[in-house]
Amino acid sequence: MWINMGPQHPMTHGLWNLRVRIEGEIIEEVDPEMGYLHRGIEKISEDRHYNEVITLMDRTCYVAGLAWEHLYIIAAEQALHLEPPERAQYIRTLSDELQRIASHLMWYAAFVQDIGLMTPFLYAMRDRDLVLDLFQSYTGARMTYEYNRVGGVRNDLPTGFTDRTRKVMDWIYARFVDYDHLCLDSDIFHRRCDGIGVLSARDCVDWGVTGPMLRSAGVRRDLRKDRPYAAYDRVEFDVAVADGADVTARYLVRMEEMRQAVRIVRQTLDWLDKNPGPVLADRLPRWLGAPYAPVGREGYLLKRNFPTGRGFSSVEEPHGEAQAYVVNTGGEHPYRVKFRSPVFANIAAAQKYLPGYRVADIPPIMGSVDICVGEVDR
Amino acid sequence: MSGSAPPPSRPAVPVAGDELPMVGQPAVPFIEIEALRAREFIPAAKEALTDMIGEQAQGKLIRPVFNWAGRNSLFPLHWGLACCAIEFAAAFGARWDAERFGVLPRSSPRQCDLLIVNGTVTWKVAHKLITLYEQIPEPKWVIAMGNCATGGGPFRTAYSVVPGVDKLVPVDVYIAGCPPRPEAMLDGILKLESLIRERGE
Amino acid sequence: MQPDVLRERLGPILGPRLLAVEPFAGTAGRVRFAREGALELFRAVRDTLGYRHLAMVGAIDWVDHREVFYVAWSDEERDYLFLSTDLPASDAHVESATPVWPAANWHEREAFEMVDVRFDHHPDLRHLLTPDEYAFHPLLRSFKLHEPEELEVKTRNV
Amino acid sequence: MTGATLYSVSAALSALLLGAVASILPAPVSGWLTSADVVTGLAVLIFSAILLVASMINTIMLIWFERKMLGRFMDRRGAMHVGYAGLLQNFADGLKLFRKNTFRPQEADSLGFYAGPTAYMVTSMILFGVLPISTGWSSGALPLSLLLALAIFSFAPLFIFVSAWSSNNKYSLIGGMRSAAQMIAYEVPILLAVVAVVIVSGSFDLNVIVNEQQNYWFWFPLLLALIVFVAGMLAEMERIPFDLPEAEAELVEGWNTEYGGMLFAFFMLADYVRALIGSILVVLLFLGGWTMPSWVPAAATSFPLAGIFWFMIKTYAVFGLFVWIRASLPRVRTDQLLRVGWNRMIPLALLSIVLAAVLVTVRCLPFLGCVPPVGG
Repeated sequence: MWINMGPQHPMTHGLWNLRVRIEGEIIEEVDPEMGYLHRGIEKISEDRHYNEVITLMDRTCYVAGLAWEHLYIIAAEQALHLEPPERAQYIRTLSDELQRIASHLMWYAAFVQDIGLMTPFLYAMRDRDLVLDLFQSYTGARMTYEYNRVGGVRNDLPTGFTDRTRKVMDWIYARFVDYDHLCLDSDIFHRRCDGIGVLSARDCVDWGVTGPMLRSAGVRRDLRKDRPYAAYDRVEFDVAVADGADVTARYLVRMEEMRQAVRIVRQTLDWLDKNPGPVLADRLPRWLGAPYAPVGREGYLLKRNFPTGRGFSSVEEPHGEAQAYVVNTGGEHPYRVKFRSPVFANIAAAQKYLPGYRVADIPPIMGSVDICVGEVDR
Repeated sequence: MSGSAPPPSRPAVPVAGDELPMVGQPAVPFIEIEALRAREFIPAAKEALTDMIGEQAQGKLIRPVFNWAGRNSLFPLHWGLACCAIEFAAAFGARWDAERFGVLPRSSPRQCDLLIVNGTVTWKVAHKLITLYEQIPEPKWVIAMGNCATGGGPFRTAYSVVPGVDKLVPVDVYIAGCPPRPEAMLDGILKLESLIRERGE
Repeated sequence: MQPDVLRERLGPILGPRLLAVEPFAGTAGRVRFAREGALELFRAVRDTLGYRHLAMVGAIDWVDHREVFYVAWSDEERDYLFLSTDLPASDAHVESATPVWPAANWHEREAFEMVDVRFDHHPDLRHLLTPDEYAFHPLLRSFKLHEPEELEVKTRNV
Repeated sequence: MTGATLYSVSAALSALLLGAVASILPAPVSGWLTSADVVTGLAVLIFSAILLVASMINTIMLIWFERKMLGRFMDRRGAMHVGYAGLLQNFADGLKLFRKNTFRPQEADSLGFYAGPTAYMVTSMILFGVLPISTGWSSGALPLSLLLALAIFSFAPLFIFVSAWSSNNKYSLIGGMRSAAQMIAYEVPILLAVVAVVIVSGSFDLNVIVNEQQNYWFWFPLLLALIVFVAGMLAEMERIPFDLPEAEAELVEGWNTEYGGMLFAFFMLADYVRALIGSILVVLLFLGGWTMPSWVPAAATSFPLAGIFWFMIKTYAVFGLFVWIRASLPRVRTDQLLRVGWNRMIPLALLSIVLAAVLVTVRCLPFLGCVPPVGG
């Protein structure tokens, strides 16, 4: 019997359709159907200025907007041959890690609902709101920030931000214990999550699966360590790894990643306290525009001085490794922008890790994948 | 009856009250005719009953009570489309707690009153959205949450995006924002409540 | 791995089908190859050079020709490798990388619907993101975006 | 606790009403109206109406209680703005569902689609007539009221399955099948746990069972049976952690996916009626029913409605426990649920029967005193 789970289904956490063939309650075959949220971001980007694409990046992955801005910005800066100041690098690192906490809390909220826990959803949303308040205080928005700019970030951190952030981090770090109590101390949680959705390390590599799913299979791979960008080579942290490659292992990896993110945030805050400075490169080409200013008349006059180049970037966003490829053939608009989302590969591998389990296992397994359909469909 | 004569070869469809053929097999089984009669009786009886109760009583007593009930218990469909769905979820979180106003998301469209379109609607999902809207029993309302649902938002030029969900279903309340904050969503729901009160039904 | 090392190791396998190896910012290099040698190159890159992880497959429409690029990651080198091939716009097809990297499946489906590049021997080449009825390929340069009002008029005529 | 009972109150009310009506009517009619049969008949009607309204209001208050309590567990407030502290919220929900358009999917089976929820609702409501609430506040002293109650209680899977099957939806069907399997699996441990109570109290009559608990409540000596009974009741009521038939994550809304409007309200209400009945059964069998704790002063015990007061407090406390469980536990899987039911619950229930038999043989417990002779 084929059943359609989606596009309106409590399990999906987004807009996609999981077609499942079941025999009794056992899954025989799956066929994910994507594209319900395909907005043509790569096409729209071809008509946008380099800084205007950032707006689209927030909406590409709406739970990890700053990470996706960062992804695009690295590639765009490379394509335009620009170098951001060091303070901007640190602010981006800080933003990435705060975003990782917010995104993982959102994942936690959705995941516990999938296994029937209602209370932690509310707890996670409440703590996530604290992190979003921090975002709001320096970017002005809760979810769609438009904060990064080609050549730096839009504005510096407000006064008192670092102290406030430290307080929030202390609070959240203490809350992780409660989250673990609610899940790991429950026998039912282990009965539901242990040993399901197993995807071995070899299959992960074959199917391009990255991020917490890969690390839960025991592979110590993290772009922040292996191919450092921004200020990740100047902060200390450990790569969260777990064994088992099942839902519980992914849970453990994400919880540990949040703890490490708190650690990184504290280090960057210390650095930012000591090192004031510019956050935007001072010699930006005029046509790129200063932070709020649109491209002016001079910009068109300087057209023949446009640089050309290609930029490729790869960052460890909360869901896994994302890549961006920006082709600049000279002009105000990128010629072609291509993004690769980690969730894209993680869902494509569903035909490896779903069959053989029960229908009741689908929500925890797909919940442990941490799906953000916006970045899959783009 | 526009005056033109019915075509002569039209087969006679017997309805309740028509002369029934007495010999041979009746064209329609007897029980169905009885059912037809009963079906005709029910609206007539309803009409008589409505007259009996009178417009006054209905307008002053029954309708306000049901209106109060309807506007105070709006069950939205539990459906996340895009970015706004995250803020939709946040509105049910501890800080905003939309359940204070009796707003309780249900997963089945049959049990909902309210379709909150929280995100970009693409042409691929358009007919599914219409199906869901049609599955919600009357009376029902639609809130277009966010710029994408209102008019396409930043993606309005894209080839795959519906420029505004009001092209597909009738919308009662539009909420601006990209995405709207949870307060804005709650405000939209309260706006809808006052709208229901104003409309009277 | 430096570009000249890459050329040294891939040259014997591909021969003339290896067109060039150029340095590419932030990666090990960019290998340009002729499409006849696609599968051999993929196998060599995966098994000989150790780039086991396929990160992305994409295509670019250069109006006169189309470019298909592959990005692979090696755990040993800790670096990415770009592979790219140019296809004529009139006859854009290349061998599918699915037998070598299963991860290529969805990426190639996406490239097929977006840039109209056919992948031979692909197990399931259908549209991934857009509905099957869409006859156009959005990421071709010839496809222009409309203001929604124009689009509306267009759909009404249909 | 002597004096007014629910039946005597309604009989007096009936006689008063009929007398008033008869005084303005001519002789033959008034004579018939005041005859014993008619008075009794009207008294029964009034009795049922009072019972129905009281139980309905209690059920709706139970929903409010759950929503508020869940809200507190989750750091929020629950319903707030409809009535004082949201007290009228569920009335608004009910009226709204009453007004909604009722419809049937085209491919659904008409008879089953409408009969299922109705029968489910009716069989749940009948139980209120069987269970005693306090001395004199029951519909009748049935010698086998416990068995009757459990028999009616176990009708539910049939109707759930009928409505799930006839709504012609795959999710409903899976939910209905899960529901039937789960309820049947947990009937057995529930009945076995009840046997332990019956052995100790020596009767199937709920009144007698409660009276047996005058000295001490059964929860302490029969703790094992209580645990089995509560777990079984959770499965019967389909509440977390055993709410698989309506598991939201995978089965949309489970077996009531296709139901809307009033039929959905029937399901919702009947679910909470069953939750209330479950709590009442726990109170009656293990927590001493309307008997009061020994520290309550004697003056307070003779207050007319004291028994009902204590009964309701205990019932809501037991339901609060269910809500607490719901707020803090994840959901188990079908096979695990059934395995727990058949492999763990039944042996435990059998063990509790053995313990009860030992208790009856020994007759005396430390701290608690002696059990009265069987059948007393």
